[in-house]
Amino acid sequence: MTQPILFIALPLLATFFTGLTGKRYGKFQSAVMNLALAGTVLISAYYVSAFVSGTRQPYTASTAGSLPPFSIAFRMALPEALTLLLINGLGLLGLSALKTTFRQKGTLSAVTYLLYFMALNGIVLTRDLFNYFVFIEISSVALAGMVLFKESGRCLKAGFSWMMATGVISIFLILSAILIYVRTGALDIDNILLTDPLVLYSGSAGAFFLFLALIFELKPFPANGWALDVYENASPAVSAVFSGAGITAGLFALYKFLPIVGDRWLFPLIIIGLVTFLFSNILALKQHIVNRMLGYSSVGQAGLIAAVFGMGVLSKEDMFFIAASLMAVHALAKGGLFWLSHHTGYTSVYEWAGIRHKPLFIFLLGFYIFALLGFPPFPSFFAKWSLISALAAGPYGWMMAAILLGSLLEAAWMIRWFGFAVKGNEQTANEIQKTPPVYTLVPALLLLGLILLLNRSRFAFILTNAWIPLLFITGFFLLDFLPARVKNTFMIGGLGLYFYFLYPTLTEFRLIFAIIFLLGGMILLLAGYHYKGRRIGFYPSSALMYSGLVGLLTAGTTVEFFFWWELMTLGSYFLILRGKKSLPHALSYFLFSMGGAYTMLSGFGLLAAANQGSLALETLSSGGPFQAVIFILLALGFLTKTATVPLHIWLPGAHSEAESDVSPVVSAVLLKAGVFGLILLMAGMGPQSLGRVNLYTALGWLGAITALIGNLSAIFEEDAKRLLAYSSIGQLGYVLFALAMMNHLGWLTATVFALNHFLIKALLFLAIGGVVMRVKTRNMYEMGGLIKKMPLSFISVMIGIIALSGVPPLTGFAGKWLSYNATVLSGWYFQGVIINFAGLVTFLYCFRLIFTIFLGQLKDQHRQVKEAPFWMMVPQIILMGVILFISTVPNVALKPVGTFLTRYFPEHALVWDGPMARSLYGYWNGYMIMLVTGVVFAAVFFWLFFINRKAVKIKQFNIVFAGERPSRPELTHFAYNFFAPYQKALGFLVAPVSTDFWNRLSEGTHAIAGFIARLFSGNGQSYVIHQILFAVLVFFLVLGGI
Amino acid sequence: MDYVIQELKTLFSGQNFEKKRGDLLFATLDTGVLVQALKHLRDMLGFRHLVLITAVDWIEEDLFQITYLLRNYTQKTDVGIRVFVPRSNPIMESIHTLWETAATYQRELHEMFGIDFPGSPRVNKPFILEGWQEIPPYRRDFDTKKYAEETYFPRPGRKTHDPETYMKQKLYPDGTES
Amino acid sequence: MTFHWMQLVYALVSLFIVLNVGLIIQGIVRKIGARLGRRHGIRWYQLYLDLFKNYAMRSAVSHGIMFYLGPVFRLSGGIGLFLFMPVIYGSVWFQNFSGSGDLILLTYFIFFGTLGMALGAGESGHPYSAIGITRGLSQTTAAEIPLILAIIAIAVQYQTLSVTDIVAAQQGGILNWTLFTNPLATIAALLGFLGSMMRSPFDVVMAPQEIPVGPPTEFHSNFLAVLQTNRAIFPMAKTILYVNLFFGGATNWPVLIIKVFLLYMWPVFIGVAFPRFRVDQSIRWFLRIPTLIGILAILFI
Amino acid sequence: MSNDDLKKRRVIGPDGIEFEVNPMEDYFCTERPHPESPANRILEKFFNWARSESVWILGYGTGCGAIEMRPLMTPRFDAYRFGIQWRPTPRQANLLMVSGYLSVKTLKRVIRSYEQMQNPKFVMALGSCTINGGMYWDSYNTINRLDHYLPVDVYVAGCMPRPESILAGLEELKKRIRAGKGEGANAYIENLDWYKANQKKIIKDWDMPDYNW
Amino acid sequence: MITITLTTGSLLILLGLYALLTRDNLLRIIIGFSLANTGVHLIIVSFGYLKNRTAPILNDTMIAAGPETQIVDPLPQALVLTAIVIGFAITAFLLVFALRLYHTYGTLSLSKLVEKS
Repeated sequence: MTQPILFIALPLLATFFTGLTGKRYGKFQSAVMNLALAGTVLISAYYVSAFVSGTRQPYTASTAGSLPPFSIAFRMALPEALTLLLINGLGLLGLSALKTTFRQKGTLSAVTYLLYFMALNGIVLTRDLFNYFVFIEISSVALAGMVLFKESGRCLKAGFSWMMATGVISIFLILSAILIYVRTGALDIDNILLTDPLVLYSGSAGAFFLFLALIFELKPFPANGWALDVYENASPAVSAVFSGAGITAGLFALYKFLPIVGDRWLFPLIIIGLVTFLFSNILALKQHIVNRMLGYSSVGQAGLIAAVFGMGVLSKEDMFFIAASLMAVHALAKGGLFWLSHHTGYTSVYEWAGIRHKPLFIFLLGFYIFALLGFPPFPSFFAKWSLISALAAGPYGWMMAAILLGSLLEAAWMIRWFGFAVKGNEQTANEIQKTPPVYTLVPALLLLGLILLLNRSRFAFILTNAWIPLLFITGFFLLDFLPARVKNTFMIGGLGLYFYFLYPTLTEFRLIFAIIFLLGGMILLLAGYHYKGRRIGFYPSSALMYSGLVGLLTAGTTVEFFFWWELMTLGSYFLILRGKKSLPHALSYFLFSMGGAYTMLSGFGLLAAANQGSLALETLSSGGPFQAVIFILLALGFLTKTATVPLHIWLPGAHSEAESDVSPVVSAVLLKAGVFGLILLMAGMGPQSLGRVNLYTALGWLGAITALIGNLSAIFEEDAKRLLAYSSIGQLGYVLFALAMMNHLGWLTATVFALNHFLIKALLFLAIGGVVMRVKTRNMYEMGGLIKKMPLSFISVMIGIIALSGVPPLTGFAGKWLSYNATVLSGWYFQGVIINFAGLVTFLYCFRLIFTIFLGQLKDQHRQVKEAPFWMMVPQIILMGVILFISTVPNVALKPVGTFLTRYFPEHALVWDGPMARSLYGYWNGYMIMLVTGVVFAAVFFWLFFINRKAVKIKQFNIVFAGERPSRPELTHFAYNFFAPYQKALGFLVAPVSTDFWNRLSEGTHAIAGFIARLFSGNGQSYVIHQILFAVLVFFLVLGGI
Repeated sequence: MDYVIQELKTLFSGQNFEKKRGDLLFATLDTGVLVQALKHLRDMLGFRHLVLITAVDWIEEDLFQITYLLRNYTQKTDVGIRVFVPRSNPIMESIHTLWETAATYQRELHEMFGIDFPGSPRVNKPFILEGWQEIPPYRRDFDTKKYAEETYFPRPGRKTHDPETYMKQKLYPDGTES
Repeated sequence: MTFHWMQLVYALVSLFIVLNVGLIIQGIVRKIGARLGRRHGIRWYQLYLDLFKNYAMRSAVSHGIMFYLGPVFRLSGGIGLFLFMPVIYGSVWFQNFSGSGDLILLTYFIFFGTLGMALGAGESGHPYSAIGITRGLSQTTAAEIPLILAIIAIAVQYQTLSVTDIVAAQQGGILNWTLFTNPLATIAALLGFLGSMMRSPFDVVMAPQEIPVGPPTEFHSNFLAVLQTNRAIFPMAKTILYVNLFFGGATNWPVLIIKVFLLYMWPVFIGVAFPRFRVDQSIRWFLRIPTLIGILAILFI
Repeated sequence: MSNDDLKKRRVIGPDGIEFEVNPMEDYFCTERPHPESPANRILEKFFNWARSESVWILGYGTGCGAIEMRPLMTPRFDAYRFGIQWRPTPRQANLLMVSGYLSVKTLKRVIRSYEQMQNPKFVMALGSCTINGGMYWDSYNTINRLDHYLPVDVYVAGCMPRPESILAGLEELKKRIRAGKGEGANAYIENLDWYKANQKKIIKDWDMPDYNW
Repeated sequence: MITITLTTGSLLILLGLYALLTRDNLLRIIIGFSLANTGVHLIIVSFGYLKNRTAPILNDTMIAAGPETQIVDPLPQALVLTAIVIGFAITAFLLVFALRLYHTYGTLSLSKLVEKS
């Protein structure tokens, strides 16, 4: 039989015993400490299991056999038990991190640590206001003691400020206790709540002070400088428990005492919480000291959870779920992060590049960061989802906005950190030799456990639908030690099996995209055989991405869709980050993706609200009064993924800096996810207009402009892969334009464009990637004449550009033909003209691509370059085969598409007569075109070959050069600033307007952060002033009638 | 013009300051002061244009004469500065720092006379005579006619005449003059 | 559409006709140009001689496989463009292979040869070739805009993209020609036509003194002969397309030749009257007046 | 354009391996040319007629003769009516027209241009300077007889020849071509060693493969 | 009586906070904190005081008389004891920090401390 008092007694006893054994912290003392905390962990675990299984009922234990107010009451129920498990678990793990400290500092330091946990346990358990005050003070003093574990002046200053601020809080708290007691005659929650609420709440100073004290314990912005100094300066191992366990206890106290404070204070609580969340993350942006950043994050998360407590709209169950998930994830992840920081000993973000070559460190860092950011499959993801959905049901758009904006900012600095760790400048970092000790892994395992625990009831699809893909992903994480080729085989096999099993269940667009995602992925993965060694991290990321992509197809509900969407983003981010110089580009990719995902999330939330909480994707058709808004929000999410102007600036960098076999994947395959989303959205929601603006017309114009800007930017690019990336922007502009037409031909065009883009861009990126691999540069003007060294790559690129530019007889022409027909059909003449002009511009960069790389003069240093690697060529050959096949018999691919499109748009379908397609306006026979062109071409070729059979093969400098001879290849190769006249005439169209806008935005945010950060001077007095001003502000806020 | 002579005389060592015309004067300066003198002429006296640099081979005196011709556009006057360098060791200071065009003249002089201008850009690169292997052709000890006859396959049957007697004969076959 | 072997024969016949017509028309045009400059000018059959001579050159050098394929692409582009076009309206056989595709095929097939030629010229490794191609491509993209506008305008006007149907709609009198039913589109297209004919003021591509003849700098002997063959066929094919679209097509060869000749004179007239544009100037020019006229053409259908 | 560019050089490839580049062999075709025999007699007669009526000129304007070539294009003389045109590139031209004195330096360029023309090709030399050196007969740097370096088909005498005489020279050339005597290209190749010896005698810094393709 | 103690307590708190906020010397800050703490204790005690009642010491007579009408509220008194102890602990801790800061930086001036990093 256990008693809640054990949570106090065990640590106290251990304290006594260790205290008695002298100052030396030896094995015995360590064992005692471990035992005490392990005991509390066990007991709380027992309680959790007992409450969950129902063998025990929640009950209140009083001291000394009497009842409150003359005794202290401890309440034990499931929330308490869970919180205690969390807190004490962290305490137990934290012991290992502090072992060396205890050895140096002696038993007394260990005792401080135990006392801190004793106090936290008390805070959680007690029902008594004054008792709460006592425990708070013990925890504060204990923490101040632990700050001294690290001997530095800064620590001392932080500790002093801390004590000053806590002193003020203690005054507030004790005043509130006595005031409430005076009014109600009770000190314990239950009895206080029994009194008439009117008596309690009527402008009671007690409630006000209590509210302040509770809030201050959570360090609200901007009155939180003292806590941040502690986070920054204390040993990270201390910060870990301070953040993980301390905040959890504080939040629990808030949850517990909030009823006393009363409903009137809920709204201020939300505001304070959200402001704290938002501004903490803004401030964290400007930071580069990891511990302080994590401090801001802790403060911000606490604010968010506090705000959740204040949200009356949430049902009890929802609130419990959201708060519990967020709290648990925060505690474990933050603990894990602080311990990692403790273990590496790095202070600045830039130093974190030192963990570069330690996969386990990287894994843990990523794991905790993405858990904190609310990525699937972590509970925080579902919490965020539920929160946004719940808020969407009411007029709480601003709350949604604040939460999502804050999350975005949080993502910004966290991902930057992660990026620096993985890809930062290596020179600034001392490499770390150790591997992380086991205990840092434990929170990760616990988080994994939480996934199962917390999601069981509400998000059942994880268990029913998602476990195979998740197992697939986990498998690759576990098998990462295998050689790359083995994993590649597994991956290809896995995708093949996936397709085999999925094939019967998929129809229509889902089937097309499954072909692109899975079969396309398989073809592109063949290139992976080229890589030797282990390629750590590549396959887990790919598994994440492919699973995410396929999940989009199988998703039946919005939450499922979003789940996979986020996984896909995550995987692709990791893949892009693998590039050599991809750090900033991966970051901007991720941020844009997150921004898009958050607008999508709000859209889904509104949708669910309009459908009484139904999450099925079919509900897209019934958006209620907010239909247009939902449409815009969701469309924004997808348009970010398809890189539509002005949301396109992430794409060129991200796609070009990725590895040679990643670029084709992210370009050819990944972008289609956005297209699929758009199709889903448009098919689901139908025509939309906002006010008098037809949204589809707007989308059409947007597509046309994107196509033009993307293509124009491509022709001025010196970097081959960036050129292709810009070209992708343009191509997806076509797709958007075609989709927005909302008629049969338009959608057929879009499908053709999407398929073509997949085939061609995969081919080109692979070919160019192979070339780049060999010549080790991406600047086209540094290449030239490579046709002699890489004839196969040349053929790839040639087929690619002929198809890309839409010249008959290859498959690109199908898209052009359809787009003309659709343009005339829908009456979008001017957009159509822009699209076709963009199509012409394609010629320019296509020629540039092939000329400057393969034709012209071969450079000195490339004279011994070999053909691209075999395994890079294999997928290219397959893709070329597919392109030629589809070009010859387009009906094989297009007829089925047209057939099912008639379900959506029965009118104006193409009529197929063998390989001959007839539209309302024209006709086109791909087979015949191929035949005539082929015969003529062959005839002329043989004729020329015959009459010219004696031609002497000469070399590259045997050119007419005005009687001179060329001296160096560089001087004879025209490649730099290739389209100067075009630049002169139309260059103004590609002025980096969007880039400037986004840059200014980010600079502005940083400037704000820098401005606010001046508040935190490190002076305890100013912190106390903040506190008091904050109190005054809250006072007026509430009195002001909010 | 007189003040130019005056200034040159007072500032720089040299001889033969002679006024050829009202707007043209020549002076012979010591090689050591040449650059300073040219700089002075350019910056102080307004002779901003380097018209040419040329050389004369005084084989009898064993000297090369280098002439720098400058022009003042506001006063429409010219100044020629001569310096002498020994044939045996023909080195002259380069003035490409004053006029960039001088580099080309100096390159030409180097090629044609073998006068060296250390530091002048591309001065050693062949200018007109790609692959020339004889002594520089403008030196008077180089026998042009002999070289041409040995090298350029003269077409047989060519007759040469002394112009004076030939023209006399041709114009006044009867031998009567005037 | 079923295939008959006779089609092949007729295709070859029409190809032969158009080759000769092209050579002679261009010879005559140059003669006219010379006469305007008070010269006697070349003989009308001079182009035949040049063609024969070039085919008769004994030696040739090759820069590589694409150097071969460039002219091949170019000539196939020209021949293909011609073969995909209905030449004589109402004739069963002189439709050639126009059943393979419509107007859009023709407008895009124009680029087949251009792109291939660009590749061939690129392989020669001569910088002037590349400069010429960038100029050509840049200018062409701009010149196509009025043409696209005009094509959309007439597609909307006739509700079809089939060239045969467009010609059919223009039968029955001169006033039924697009020239009169849709003058704005015709003007826009004719202005665009100037840009695609490589004549002054849009001939900076070849700029003989500056970048000796541009793309084909390195082409000689038989390669050049093939290009010359194309130069006879390709402008003719393009002109026939315009005749079909805007000038009522033709029901027999003489009418076709007369119309082609007259239309071919249009860029010649402009060419002798105006000096040369730089590329950026011509891009701007195409994007101003002709584009405006094209937009008006669509607005006033 | 220094000769250093043609020396062998060590280059580091993108994969870090160093290797040697020999521009003379790697960048230039070193193959020896071979004579091209004419086609059968009847066809060759037709071809020669076409060649004679379609002479494309590469004008090498070194001296005062360049001035005299221009009037040929004007309405007064109008060489076009004889099928004569100017081409800007040697690859497409048939007739190399050397218009005056040649210094050693320009001769080098003339030889390159000539060798880059395609067989059959003809040379016409204008003015006394190309015939016997003219007024530059004893210059240290000007050649005396062009036919020692290139196979000249027609010399047009004069200092300088007027356009009329150039036209007469062109007529003479046409006659030669039609008579099948315009085989200078083959003659050049057959006697390549002699020509090259002469050329190299004066071009001391010969820095090219023997034949400029 | 209650008014007096309450007022005094409040004044003490304000005074203490004022000192806490304005003084530069660490020791004075700590004293300010102690002052404020004392004020709080005074307030607690004064709230527990009921007029005309006696100390909450239970004996037989008191029980017989019915303690709930005779004695003052005992709870605040119990509370204040705890509060004093805790206040003492905090003050002690502050002093320790001040001492260490002095040892490290050689000054007790807060502004000088902030400047030194």
